[in-house]
Amino acid sequence: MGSVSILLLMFCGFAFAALAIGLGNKLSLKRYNPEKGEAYECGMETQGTTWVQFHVGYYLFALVFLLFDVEIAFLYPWAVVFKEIGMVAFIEIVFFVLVLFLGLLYAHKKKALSWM
Amino acid sequence: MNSIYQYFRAIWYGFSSLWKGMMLTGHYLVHPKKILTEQYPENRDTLYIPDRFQGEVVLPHDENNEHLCTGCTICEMNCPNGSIKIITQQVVTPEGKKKKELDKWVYHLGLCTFCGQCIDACPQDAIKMSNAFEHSVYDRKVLTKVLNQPGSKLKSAKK
Amino acid sequence: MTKEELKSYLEKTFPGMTQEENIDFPVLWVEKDQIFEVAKKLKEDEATKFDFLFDETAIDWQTHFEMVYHMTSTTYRHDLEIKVKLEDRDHAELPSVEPLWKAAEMYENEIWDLFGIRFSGHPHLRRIFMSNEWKGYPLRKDYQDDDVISL
Amino acid sequence: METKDIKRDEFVINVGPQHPSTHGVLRLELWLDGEDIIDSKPHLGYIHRGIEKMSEALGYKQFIYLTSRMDYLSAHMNNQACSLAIEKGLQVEAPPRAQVIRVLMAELSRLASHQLWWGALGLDLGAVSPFFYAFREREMILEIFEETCGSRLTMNYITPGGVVNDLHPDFVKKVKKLIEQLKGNLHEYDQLLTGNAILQARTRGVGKLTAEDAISLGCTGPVARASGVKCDVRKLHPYDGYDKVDFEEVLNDKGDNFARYWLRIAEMEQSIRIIEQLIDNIPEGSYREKLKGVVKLPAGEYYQRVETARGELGVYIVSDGKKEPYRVRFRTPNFSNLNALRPMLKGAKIGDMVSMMATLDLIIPDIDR
Amino acid sequence: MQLSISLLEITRAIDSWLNSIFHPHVAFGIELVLAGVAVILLVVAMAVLMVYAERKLAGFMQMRLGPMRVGKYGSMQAIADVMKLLLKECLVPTNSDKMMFKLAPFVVTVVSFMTIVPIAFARGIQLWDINIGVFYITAVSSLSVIGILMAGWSSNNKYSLLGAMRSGAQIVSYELSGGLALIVVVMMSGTLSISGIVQAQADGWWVIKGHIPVIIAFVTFIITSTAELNRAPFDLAEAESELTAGYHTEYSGMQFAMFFLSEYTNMFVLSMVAATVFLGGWMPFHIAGLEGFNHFMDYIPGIVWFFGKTFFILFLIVWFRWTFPRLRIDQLLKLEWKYLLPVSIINVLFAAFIALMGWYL
Repeated sequence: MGSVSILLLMFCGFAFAALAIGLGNKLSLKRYNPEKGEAYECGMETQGTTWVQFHVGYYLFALVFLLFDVEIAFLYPWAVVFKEIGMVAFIEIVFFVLVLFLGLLYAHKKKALSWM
Repeated sequence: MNSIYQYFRAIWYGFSSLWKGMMLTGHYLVHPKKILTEQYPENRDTLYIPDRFQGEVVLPHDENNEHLCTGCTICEMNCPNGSIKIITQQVVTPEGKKKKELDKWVYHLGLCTFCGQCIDACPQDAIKMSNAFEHSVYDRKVLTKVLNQPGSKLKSAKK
Repeated sequence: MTKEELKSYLEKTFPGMTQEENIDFPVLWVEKDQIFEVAKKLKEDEATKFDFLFDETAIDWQTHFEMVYHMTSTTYRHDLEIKVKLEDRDHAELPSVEPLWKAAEMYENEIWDLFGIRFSGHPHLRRIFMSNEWKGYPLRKDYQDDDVISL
Repeated sequence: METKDIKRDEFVINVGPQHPSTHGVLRLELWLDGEDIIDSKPHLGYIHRGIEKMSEALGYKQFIYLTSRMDYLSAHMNNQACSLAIEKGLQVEAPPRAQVIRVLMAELSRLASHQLWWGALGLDLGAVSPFFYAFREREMILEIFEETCGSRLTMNYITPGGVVNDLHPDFVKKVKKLIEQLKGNLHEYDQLLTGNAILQARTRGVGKLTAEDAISLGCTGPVARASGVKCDVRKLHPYDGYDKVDFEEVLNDKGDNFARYWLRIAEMEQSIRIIEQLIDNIPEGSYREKLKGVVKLPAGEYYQRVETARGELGVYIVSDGKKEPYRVRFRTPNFSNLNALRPMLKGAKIGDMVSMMATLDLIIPDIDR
Repeated sequence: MQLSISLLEITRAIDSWLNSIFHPHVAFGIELVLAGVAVILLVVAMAVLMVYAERKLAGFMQMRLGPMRVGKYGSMQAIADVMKLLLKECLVPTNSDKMMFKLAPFVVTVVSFMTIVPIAFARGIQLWDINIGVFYITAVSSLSVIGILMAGWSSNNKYSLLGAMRSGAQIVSYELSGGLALIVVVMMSGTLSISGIVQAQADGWWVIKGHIPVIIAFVTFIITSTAELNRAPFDLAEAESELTAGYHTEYSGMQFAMFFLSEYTNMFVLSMVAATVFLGGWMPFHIAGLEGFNHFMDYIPGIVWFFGKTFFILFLIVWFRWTFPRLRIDQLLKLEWKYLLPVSIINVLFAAFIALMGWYL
C-alpha cells in the first residue's frame, strides 16, 4: 500500500482515540465536584510542588543509552550486507563492538550504571 | 575467573528459579480440577455452614408458641454493645400474683458483634445463635428485631 | 537474677526508694526527677542491664497520675516495674527516657496524646492517634466528649 | 516537618492512608530524592477506636471480645492473653483440656496469620498468585475455626476459665487432614517465592535491623528474632502448657527482609510440629472452669504476656476491686515493631519500602487500637 | 495446488473488483478506508480477546475460575468493561497541564497504531512492506515513552511523575538489547524487511535454524519486550503496591482506556514481531528434506500459523505476569546493563561468526 499506510494508521489511531474519548464524554454522567479535580495522593493534600528538578539518576541512563543507540543504529546496515562482504566485515565489526564493549565496561567502572 | 563464574551462576540461578515458579503456576493452569472457586449465590443449596456458626441471635419457639425466656435481663447486662433490650411487663397470674414477664425481646442486629456472651450467660438457655448469614437489607430499621413472636408465652415449668 | 536477688540489689543501689512486689514483677517507686538517672543506671549497670523497655504507660488515679515502666533484660531475663507518681495533674511533666530506649518515643507520644503528660527531652512530642486540634486527653478519667453519639 | 518547611526540590509524598501497600490505614510521609527515601514519618490513628477506654466501661468478661479486633489475625492469642491475666487475678487455672485446646487454636491461628502474611507479601512485591495459594490452606484453618468457635476471624472463643465450647467432633480429623495437606504444599511456597531470584534480590540485604536496634526499638516476635534476639514468650514465660511441648525458637542473625521472611516460614513448620504433638493427646475432661456471672478481680495489677503471631502482646490490668477494670493497657506487638520502619527506610528505595512493610507484617488496627 | 483460499487472493479480488468499478484513485481511497477499519477492528478485537484470555488464564493459574458472570463463562466480561469505561467521566485534575494531559492518550494510541504498518499477517497481507521494517518497528515503538512521560508529567501528581520517570529510564534502557537481539536475525537473513525475513525462514524457523545465538537472542527479546511493555515483572511504571497506578493514576474513563488499549496493542505488535522474526511469521513449520510433512503443513493457512505463534508469545508474557514478583528499579536497570546488554553484544559477535562460517542450518 506504500508510505500512505503510515499516515493512514496515524490517522486511524487519532480518529479511534478521538472517537472513543468523545463518545465517552458524550455518554458519561458528569457531576462536578471540586474534589474530583484534586491530585490523588492517598487521600491527602499534595505537599509542596510536584514539578521539581528531578533526580539525576534517571537521566544518566538516557545519556548512556543515547551513545549506545547510535552505535546500534550503525550495526543495522552492517548486519544487512554482512554476509556479502564476509570476513573483512566480521573483523571490522569485532573491533567496533569491542570498542562498544570497552565503553560499557568504562561506564560500569565509573559507576554510571549503578543506581544513585 | 571466579567473578565470571559467579556471573553465569547468577544467570543460571535466575532462570532456573523463575522456571520453577512458572512450572507451579503452569501446573495449576492445566489442572482445572484443583480450582477452589465457590460460586456463591448459585451454590446456596450445597453450601456447608457449620452448626455453630454465629449468624444472629434467635429466641426459639416451640410448636405451642412458647419460649424459655423469663425476662431476667442477664443477657442484656452481658451484652458489651447494648444490642439487646429486654422490655418486661407486669402481669397478673391466674393465681392472682403479680409477676414480671417478657414483653419484647428487642435485638439490634446492626449493633451485634456476634461475641456470643448473651448465649453464654443465659441461665435458661432460652436464646441461641442461628446459622443465617445473609443479613443485608436496604433499610437499617429492619435490623432492629423483636425476637419473641406475638402472643408467645413462657414455657411452663416441667411438671 | 531472681526476684529476691533483684530486690536486694535494688535496695543496695537505690537506698531510700520504696519497693513493692506485685504478682508479676518487683516494683520500684522512683521520684519523677530521678527517673532518668535511675533508668540510665539500671540500663547501663552490668549487673542489671535492663536494655529492653517493653511497656510504658500511665494510670490516672483521679488525684494523681502514675507512670509505669516495664523493663526486662535480654541477657539476664529479669523483669522490673518502675513507678513514678505525678501529683500535678494539670501540668504533669517528667523527663523522657527516649535517649535510653528508642521504643519510648512512641510510648511517650501515646501517653502525651491520651493522658496529657509532657515529657521533657523528648525529640518530637506529638499527638499520634488523635488529631492536633483534639480537645482533652481521652484516657483521663474525667475526660468528657460532648460530641459522642450514643447509639 | 510541617508543610512550610519544605524546601524547593524536596519531594514529599504521602503513602497512605488510602494506599494498596499499607494494609490498612497507616499514613507514611516520605521525603524522597528520586527513588531514595531520605526520611519518613508515620502518622497513626486512622482507626483508633479507643479499645483501652472502652474496656474501662465493660466487665472483665466483656472487654475480651474487643481484643479480637486489635490484631484480628491473632484473635485467639489476644483473647488468651486477657483470659490468662484475669485467671491470674482470680487465682484459677484453666483445666488441662482447655489449655491444650488453647495452644492448638493459638498455633492454628499463627499458621493462618503467617499464611496471610505470605500471600500479602507476594501481593506487595507484585506477584498476585501467592495470595491465592496461601488462602487455600488458610481457608481450611478458618473452616476449622468456624466449626468449633462459630466465627472465622474474631472468634471470642477463649474465655477466662477455659474455652467457650468444646471442640467440634470433626476437629481432630480436620486438623490432621490440614497438617497433611500443608506439609505437602509447603514446598510450593518455596517453589513460587522463596527460591525465586527476584524475591531474593528484593529481600536479601534490604531492611537491615541489628540486634541492638531491635532491642532498643522494642521489637518483638519474628521481627526481633530475625535479628537474633531471643524473645519468644512461649519459651521465656511459658503459659498454658507451652513448656510441655517440644518446639524450637527459630532464630536468624541476618536481620534483613529475607531473614524475616525465612523465619516466618520456619515458624510455620514449628507450629505444625506443636500441633502434631498435641493433636493426638488432647486430655479428656472439662473444657471450662465455670466462673461467677460477674467477675471481680481483687485490687492490684496483673500483667500477662503472650506470643501472638507478630510478637509479644502484654495485657496490663489494673483493678480497683470493682466489676470493671480500672485501667487496661495493651502492649501490642505491631506498635513497637512499627518503630523499626523509620531507621530501616533511611536510604532505602520506594520499592524497598513495600518489602519492608510486608516483612514487618504490620496490622494497623493493632497499632491504633 | 493450494486447497485453502489464501487471504492474498481475497484482497486481490477485492482490489481488482474495486478498480473495475471506480476510478483508480477512488478505489485506492476505498481501500484505505477498508484497511483502516480492518486495523481498528483487529486492534479492538485482539484487545477484547486478550483482556478476557488474560483474566481467565490468571484465574486458572490461581485456582480460580476467573470471570464467570457476564455471558457464558464470563465471555462478555471485556465488553462489559468497555461499556463501563465508556460511561465513566473523564476527569482532568485542576492543577494539571491540561493540554498535555489530554494529548497524552492520543500520542500513545497513535504510536501503538503506527507500529502495525510493516507487520505481515499472512502471505502478502501487509500494509507496507518497508525495506527497513524491523528498524521501523524498533524506532517507532520507542516513541510510546513520550506519551507516557507526557501523561506522568502533566498529571501534576507525584505518583504519576515517579512512574513516568521509571518508565522512561526502563524503556530507553531495554531498547538496546532488544535492538541487538533483532540484529542477530537481520544478520542471518541479510535483510531488514519483514517479508524478506519471513521468506528467509521458508526452510525452517530461525529459532531452529540459528540454534544457540538465535535462541539467546529470542530469550533476550522476550525479556526486553516484556520490559518495554511495562508488564510484570517489569511493571514498575505502574507498580500498584508502590505507586498505586503509576503514570496513569489520574486518568479515568476512556482516556484511561486508551492507555490500556495502547498497552495491549504494543503487546500484540511486539509478540507479532517476535513471532515473525524468530518463529517464522506466517511460514508453516517446515523441516528441510521432509517434503510430505512440509506439504501437509502448507495446508494450514498462514494466518493461523501467524496468530498461533503470536498467541504463544502472548501466553508467555501473561504467564510471566501471574508468576513473578516485581523487580526494583535499580535491579531492573542492573539486569539490562550488566546482564542483557553484555550478553547481547557478545551474542551478536558469536552469531556473526556462526553466520560467517555458515554453521547454521
